[in-house]
Amino acid sequence: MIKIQKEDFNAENEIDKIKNLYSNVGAISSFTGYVRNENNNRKVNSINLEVYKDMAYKQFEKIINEAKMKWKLIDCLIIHRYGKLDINSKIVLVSCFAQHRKDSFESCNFIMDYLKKDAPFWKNEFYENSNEWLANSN
Amino acid sequence: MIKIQKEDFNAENEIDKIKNLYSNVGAISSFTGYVRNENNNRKVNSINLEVYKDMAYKQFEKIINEAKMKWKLIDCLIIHRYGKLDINSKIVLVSCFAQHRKDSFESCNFIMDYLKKDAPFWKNEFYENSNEWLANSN
Amino acid sequence: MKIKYFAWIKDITNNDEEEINSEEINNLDDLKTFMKKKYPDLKKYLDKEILRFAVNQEYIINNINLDINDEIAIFPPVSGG
Amino acid sequence: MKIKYFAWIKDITNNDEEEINSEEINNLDDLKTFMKKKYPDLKKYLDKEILRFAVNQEYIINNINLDINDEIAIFPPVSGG
Repeated sequence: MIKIQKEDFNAENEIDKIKNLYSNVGAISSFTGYVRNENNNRKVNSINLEVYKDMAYKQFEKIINEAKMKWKLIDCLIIHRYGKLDINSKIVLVSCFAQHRKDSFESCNFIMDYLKKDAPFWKNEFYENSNEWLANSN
Repeated sequence: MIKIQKEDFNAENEIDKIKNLYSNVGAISSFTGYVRNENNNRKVNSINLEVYKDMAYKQFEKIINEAKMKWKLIDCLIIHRYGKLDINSKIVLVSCFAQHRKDSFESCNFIMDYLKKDAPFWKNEFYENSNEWLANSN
Repeated sequence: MKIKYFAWIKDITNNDEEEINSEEINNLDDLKTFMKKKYPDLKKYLDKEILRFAVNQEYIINNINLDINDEIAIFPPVSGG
Repeated sequence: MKIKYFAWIKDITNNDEEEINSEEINNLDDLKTFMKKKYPDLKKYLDKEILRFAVNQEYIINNINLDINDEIAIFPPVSGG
């Protein structure tokens, strides 16, 4: 399941909806990314996250399929927000559903690696009196 | 935060309570373990999870401190249930809060490794007409 | 062909999307040459090869032929997640 | 000293906890010897060294001296998470 949306989300509800489909899931590994109050030693007020939506969907689908070939994955959830996000807001959730821990864990990390490197999102970070486009360091 | 309890929990609420304390948290890695409907090719109906509670608290505290020495961890949450748990029930949640992904990710895996190996919990698995104590394979 | 711009590229093109059709453009390298002329401020970034290109929502690194129906995106390194 | 049993050990001892005080027991090895006599069905598991011991909620692998106020736990390999 891939969602690219402006709105906030409840991770528990989103994960439950998928978990309820599979009684053979024993392991869910999740990563949640948040807007921090500082970055590169500068105080951050908010970010504006731009997305190339058509491409993001296409790339997320591709990476989920790749993960499914590498690991015994039952299902996978990616939610990525865009638009104006204040500090403490969720940016992204990746959850990988598997029978066993190792598969869920490694695939979740793999997807996050890809996402940081290739997902077509751009962060414009807003400070007290200025703003700046970021490139991902990690 | 360490909780050892019979009751179910809402991961989102538990994680939010901690996240709300820190605006510098940018990354939360979580693992949730569930009771699966089958194990070792046998249909499972439920499990009964026994715990040595005093020791579990002590050991969890120790491992969190160890993780905090190895990684830049801001906080850590472990919730481990015990008692009778039906299939699809949550068993355990480990969430690691950090500025950056790598720290949250590796410490979460480290804590789960420890937990599987040393946390004083014992699973009694219930099948159609029998039951069996398990030793952890992983 | 439809050209899409993201992040600070838009500040140079003053546009997030435009239709460009020219007989000069048969492949991606032609498009880059065309863009350098149309947007002189883009030249240094294109020359330094820090920008990324997607054709029909797929990353393209090598030169490929372009069709009039293609959607080409030009953008700086990403920063999601 | 207080001895605690977990998982299927309880099926052998018919007890999850008991107070054992004997002048024969000065250290963990003494306790193991004592337990083999008291619970013959435990002997094979103790001999095969598949059981684990905790003294005051800490894993103990080597032989250590025991005190009358110690809490000793005997249990099979764990299976949490």
